[in-house]
Amino acid sequence: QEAEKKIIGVAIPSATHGFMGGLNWHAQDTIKRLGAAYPNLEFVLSTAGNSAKQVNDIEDMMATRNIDALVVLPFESEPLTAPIKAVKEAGKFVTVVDRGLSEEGIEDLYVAGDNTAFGRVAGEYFKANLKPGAKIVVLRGIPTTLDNERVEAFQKALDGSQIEILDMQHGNWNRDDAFNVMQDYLSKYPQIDAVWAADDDMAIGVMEAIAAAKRQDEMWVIGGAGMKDIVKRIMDGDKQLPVDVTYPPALISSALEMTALHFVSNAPMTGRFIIGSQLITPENAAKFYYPDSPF
Amino acid sequence: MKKIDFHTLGPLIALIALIVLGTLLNSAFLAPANITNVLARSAFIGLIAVGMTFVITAGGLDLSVGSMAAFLAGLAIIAMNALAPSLGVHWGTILIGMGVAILGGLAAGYLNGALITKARIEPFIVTLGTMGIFRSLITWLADGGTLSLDSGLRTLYRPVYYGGIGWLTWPILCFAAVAIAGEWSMRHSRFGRHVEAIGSNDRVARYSAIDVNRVRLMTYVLLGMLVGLAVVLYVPRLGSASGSTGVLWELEAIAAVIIGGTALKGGRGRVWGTVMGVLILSLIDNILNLANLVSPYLNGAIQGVIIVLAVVLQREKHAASER
Amino acid sequence: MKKIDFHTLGPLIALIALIVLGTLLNSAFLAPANITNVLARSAFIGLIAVGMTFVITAGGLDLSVGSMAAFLAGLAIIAMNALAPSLGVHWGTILIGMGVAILGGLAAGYLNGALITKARIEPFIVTLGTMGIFRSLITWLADGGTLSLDSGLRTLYRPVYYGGIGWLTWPILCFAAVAIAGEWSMRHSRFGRHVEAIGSNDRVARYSAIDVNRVRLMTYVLLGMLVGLAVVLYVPRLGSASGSTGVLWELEAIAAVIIGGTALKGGRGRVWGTVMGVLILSLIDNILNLANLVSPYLNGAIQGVIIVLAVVLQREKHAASER
Amino acid sequence: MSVLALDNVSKSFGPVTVLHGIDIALEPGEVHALIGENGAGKSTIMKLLGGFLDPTEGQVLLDGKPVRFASGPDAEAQGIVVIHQEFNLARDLSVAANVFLGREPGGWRLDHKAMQEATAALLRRLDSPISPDALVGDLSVPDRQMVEIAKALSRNARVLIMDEPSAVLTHREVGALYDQILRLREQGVAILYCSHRLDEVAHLADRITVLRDGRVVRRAARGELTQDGMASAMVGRELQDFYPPKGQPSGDIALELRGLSVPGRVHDISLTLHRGEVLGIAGLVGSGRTELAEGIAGLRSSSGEIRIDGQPATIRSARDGFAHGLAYLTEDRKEAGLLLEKPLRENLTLAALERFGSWRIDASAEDAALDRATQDFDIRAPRRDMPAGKLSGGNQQKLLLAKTMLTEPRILIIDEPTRGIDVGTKSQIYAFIRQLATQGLSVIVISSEMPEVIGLADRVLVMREGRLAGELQGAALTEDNIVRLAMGVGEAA
Ligand SMILES: Nc1ncnc2c1ncn2[C@@H]1O[C@H](COP(=O)(O)OP(=O)(O)OP(=O)(O)O)[C@@H](O)[C@H]1O
Ligand SMILES: Nc1ncnc2c1ncn2[C@@H]1O[C@H](COP(=O)(O)OP(=O)(O)OP(=O)(O)O)[C@@H](O)[C@H]1O
Ligand SMILES: [Mg+2]
Ligand SMILES: [Mg+2]
Repeated sequence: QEAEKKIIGVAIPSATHGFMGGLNWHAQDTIKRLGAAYPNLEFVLSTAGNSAKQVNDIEDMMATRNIDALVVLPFESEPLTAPIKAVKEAGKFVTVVDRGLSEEGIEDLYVAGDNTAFGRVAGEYFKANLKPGAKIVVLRGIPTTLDNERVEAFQKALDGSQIEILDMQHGNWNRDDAFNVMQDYLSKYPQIDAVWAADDDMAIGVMEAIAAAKRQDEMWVIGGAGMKDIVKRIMDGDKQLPVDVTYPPALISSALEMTALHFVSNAPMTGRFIIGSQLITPENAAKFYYPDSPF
Repeated sequence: MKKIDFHTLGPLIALIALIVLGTLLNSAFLAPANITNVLARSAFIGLIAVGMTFVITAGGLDLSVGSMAAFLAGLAIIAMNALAPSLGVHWGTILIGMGVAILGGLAAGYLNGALITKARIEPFIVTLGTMGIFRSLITWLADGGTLSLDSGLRTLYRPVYYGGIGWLTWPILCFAAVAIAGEWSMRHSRFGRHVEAIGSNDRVARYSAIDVNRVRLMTYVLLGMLVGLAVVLYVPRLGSASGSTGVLWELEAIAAVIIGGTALKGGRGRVWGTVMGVLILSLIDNILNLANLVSPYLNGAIQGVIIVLAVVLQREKHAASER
Repeated sequence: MKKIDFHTLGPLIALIALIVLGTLLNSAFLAPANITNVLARSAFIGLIAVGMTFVITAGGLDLSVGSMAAFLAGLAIIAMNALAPSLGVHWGTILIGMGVAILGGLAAGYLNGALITKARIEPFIVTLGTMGIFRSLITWLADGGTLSLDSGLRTLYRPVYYGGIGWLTWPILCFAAVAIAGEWSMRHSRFGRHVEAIGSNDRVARYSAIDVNRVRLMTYVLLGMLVGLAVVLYVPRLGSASGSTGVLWELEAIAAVIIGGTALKGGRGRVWGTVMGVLILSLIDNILNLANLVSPYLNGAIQGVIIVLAVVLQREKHAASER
Repeated sequence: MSVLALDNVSKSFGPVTVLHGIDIALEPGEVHALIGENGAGKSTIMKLLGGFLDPTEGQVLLDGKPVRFASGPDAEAQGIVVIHQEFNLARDLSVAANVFLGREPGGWRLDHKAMQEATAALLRRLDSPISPDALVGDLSVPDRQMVEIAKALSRNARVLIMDEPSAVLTHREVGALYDQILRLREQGVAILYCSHRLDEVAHLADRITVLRDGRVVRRAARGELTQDGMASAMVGRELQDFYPPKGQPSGDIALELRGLSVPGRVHDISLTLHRGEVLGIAGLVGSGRTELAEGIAGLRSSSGEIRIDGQPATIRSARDGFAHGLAYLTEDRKEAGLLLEKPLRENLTLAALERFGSWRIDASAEDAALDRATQDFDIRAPRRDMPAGKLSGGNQQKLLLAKTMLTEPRILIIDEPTRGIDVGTKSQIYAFIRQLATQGLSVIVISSEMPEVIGLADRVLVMREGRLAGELQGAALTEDNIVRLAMGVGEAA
């Protein structure tokens, strides 16, 4: 059967930190898989290091690649809203991933993680597992709206727990930066009971700094996202890393698959799909472990 | 303009080669829509790069332009949002926002220039410092997130980026006007002559009764104002500013200037060359989007190779004409 | 070393001022653990900045070092992981990894240097190009993610960063040794003399029977090898490399060199100054983390202000001694 | 047999041929002088001999055998050492480092002590007080020239080629230079010497080759040519009235200094300059003449009072100076005078751009100005769009003069005005300066050539160690008296 050729544009941020790296990998992997499965689908992938470049990419897809659908993980919400709206108005199928647009009802399909839950689940774990009066430090990501959402939710979850947040500095979702910040926390605070690293890459830097200071027994660390190395350590029952909070980079795969299905099946593929953040514990870790992913 | 400038021939050849490549890869490349897109988005870096040509020709450097653009965009948005309730969704409000961007750029450029000429600190250090400062300030103003323009104003303001005369949108017209004025000043005005003299040998310039500090300061002020103008065109495009706005624009602008044949050590300014350089850089991006060449991870590598090749092409010609 | 170099006095004063400030802000600042941390972290940029001092003194520039470091770290990890099954978890494997990093650095530096001296392209463009290329290659090698060293090897290799002689860990010792060797070469070796001569006036150097291209090439090769050495110390720290490793190291290294009093236009190399510059930059970060000064969003602004102030301090002294 | 020779050599730069069939041979133990007008091709011959250029036609003979030097350093390795007309020193390095650049003694570690001692010894031999540790960038122009000479002497030369080594030196340094030249001649070194000072040519040269427009027009042995004979051979016509008649300055005071000091260099100078006067300033190298001039012109910070036309004037920059109608022509033409990579036109008008249009620079007016300047100052440029740095040394100096004059100053301070300018043009320039003075311009001439100050100036001030040592006028204006004042041994009766 000679189906009509459909072109799907995919615009995502470039792999500048671990989570995005994982997302990039899943995107390419899924594209390869879907391309093989559905020969009438063609994918156009672009990655951008900032909003302006992403808007350029989307413009180019419209002007020169004649796409039928756009799957986009907006680098930032506000600046991308109007350009994506223009794509929609040109009659294309639009899937928005992870970061919502600042105007509702533009996209056909929305697939996202839940940043508020991401912060809340972590905060609740801290509240449940620390004594009142415990002291913690926080490493934040790159200053962005989603980082703000996560941190606010985290702080809200701690409300009334008498857990003291000693410090919150930016580790930029980067291992090296997190390592430096954690070293300085350790110099500065004689007592730290736990660390919210808010990202698995940062957690790795943090744990290294703690190990170098030989204070592994004093504190535990919670990262976030669900990186395979971290999941493995939870599976192995590492005391220092009791749990992790998911924010799966694989959500791009779901988005791509659903968009593809829109063209190859008759099932309606619109709506909102929120992939909640879950707590990975030693008990359930096995089901979050993907040894082949680079992330 | 009467004589052909041989140094801009190199970049021109590289540009033509890229256009041919683009056409071969995708027939939509030469479609008016694509050309408008590419030209319009070149305008931001283009305006900045024209100003940067003067700064570099005078022997200076400005690393702060990207952060400055983000900061000015933030300021303009804050100003417009603050005025919107009282003045209403109105062109007046937008004009004030534009004024804020351009005057802010003037002030920011003056700050850089004054630190360099009055406090006599290396331009690299001064602008590295202000780069950090502007970047931090916008992040702080936006509270780590994004500053967005009031949506009513946004709608009103939007045609400044997307509208124009036919396919010649305002950014394209602005860029063309500034490039022509820049080339003219570099070639035919006293200011341009003085800028080249200072970059060539500032001691000779001083002995020739040129007010070296003033001219140098003016190059930074001019660049600041052009950053402001770029912001005036940028805000209607995305309607927002954040800590990631304008990241690495400084590197792109400097690269465009140097690809265009202006020497980093100063003394020889080629505004036409800079325009070519800007277009070359934009086209590389555009062409990478035209075809699924390779893994997107390797885009940066291809970009790097093309930049070096573009300059090799130019240097070969150059060397050949020198013998 | 016998005479006091007046140009390094400025950065030294800035450094002392920062140390005093740090001590006042937090008593933990002078604790041995903190000092070890800061010095050890400085080592990567420090090694690179010492090499960069030679490149800049000879009138060159290298923007690719950060990407090169990431790329070399990736190569070394891939090599060690590949050899681990056959050679086993063994110092031999690690030595081969170290060799890969250093020889890779040599080759990468040679590539930069050859494009600059043989193809005669501006260093800015060449290294901007290779910066993109190396960065892309590591991202591609890591498949967008992170390359991690085999955990057995990791454990074995770890002491190279964390171990040492008492609080003098290996990175600190290495940095000190390279700084001393660098200062010595700049002052007392023919190579250093020729590097300064080339940066000062390359025609004069050529007329003095100095093989200008060879010396220039050597500065890039030296820098490449020092990047390799930095990687040898970096890999055992976190045992991984990714596309975000070494981002902006080039800017930090160049800034350290210039804060240290080496002129960007070349001709006058101050390795001690560079060491001060590196320490100043590390201390600023450390102090900002130790003191809860303001909103962390503003860290960059404070950093910028301190960098400019540090140089003002130095320029004032300098100017005073000139009158 | 000659050590080094050119055999029927021609040289072209692009379409322009600057040397036609030159034969010249240097003998051991002989000083061979090369003279000729500006742009005649002297420096080009020297560069050909020194391996810095390749002949277009003909060949270079070393010990009678044809050679082709790969580069200057290659020739130097064979004992051929060149002192270039243009300085060849790295500003950021010390004197000692420059002297030994490329041949540093020592094994792994440079032998700083040996370099310092050897440099100090060389400078002592030249009777120069420069410290081996000084940075070359901080030295005055004449001091840099002495370093050049020291550098050349430190090479073990079989052939020493000197391109106007004495152009900026005063008689004390020149004396030391002669001593060294004669010593080397004794040792059998072949010396090629180029100068526009015909008295020193007469004094030093065993043999003279005269060049005109790229051709050899005369060869002579010692004593065969008088100075006048040399001049007319060079120029191709008789020269008379070398110095114009002195003028009649008016009583009006154009410039007055009261207690002017430049910190550390010049102390408490008071002087007056009358309208229409040519005032000479003489002194030894390092006596502070340049600093004084730069202090007046606002190029160095100075204290004390400056009055122009009786009114106090504040001059903090060259720009302020120009606003008061005061212009200064620098002795450092390479680093402060001309933009070497820019074309003639842009150099000429740089200081006076306001005169060429308010908004748009009028390029045709500039071209006209260049036409006038090339004529007035006899600037010989093969092409008008060539960079100034490719002009011959003397023509660069003429361009610099033209550039300064274009600002139409009322008070003109010229530092070494005829540095490197040939005799024919010199008299033209003297006449020009005198003519300006007659028209009411006031001129200060700083010169190291004593005949020049004596012949040109109405009145001469002598400086010593940053202070005025005396004033000479009329019959008292003699070389002997200037030397005595400059050296501080008192004025003869
Ligand atoms: N690299 C070059 N390119 C073009 N023309 C040149 C170059 N070098 C020299 N010339 C020209 O060759 C001619 C001879 O120059 P040269 O420097 O030999 O003169 P000179 O006799 O040394 O004069 P002066 O007494 O003024 O120093 C001049 O007209 C000069 O402009
Ligand atoms: N910036 C400086 N730093 C250190 N020494 C300097 C500096 N400028 C000049 N000198 C020294 O000061 C002395 C005076 O130099 P100056 O140029 O005034 O001599 P002059 O009287 O003009 O004689 P001439 O013009 O023949 O050199 C010289 O020995 C010079 O080396
Ligand atoms: Mg000459
Ligand atoms: Mg002088």
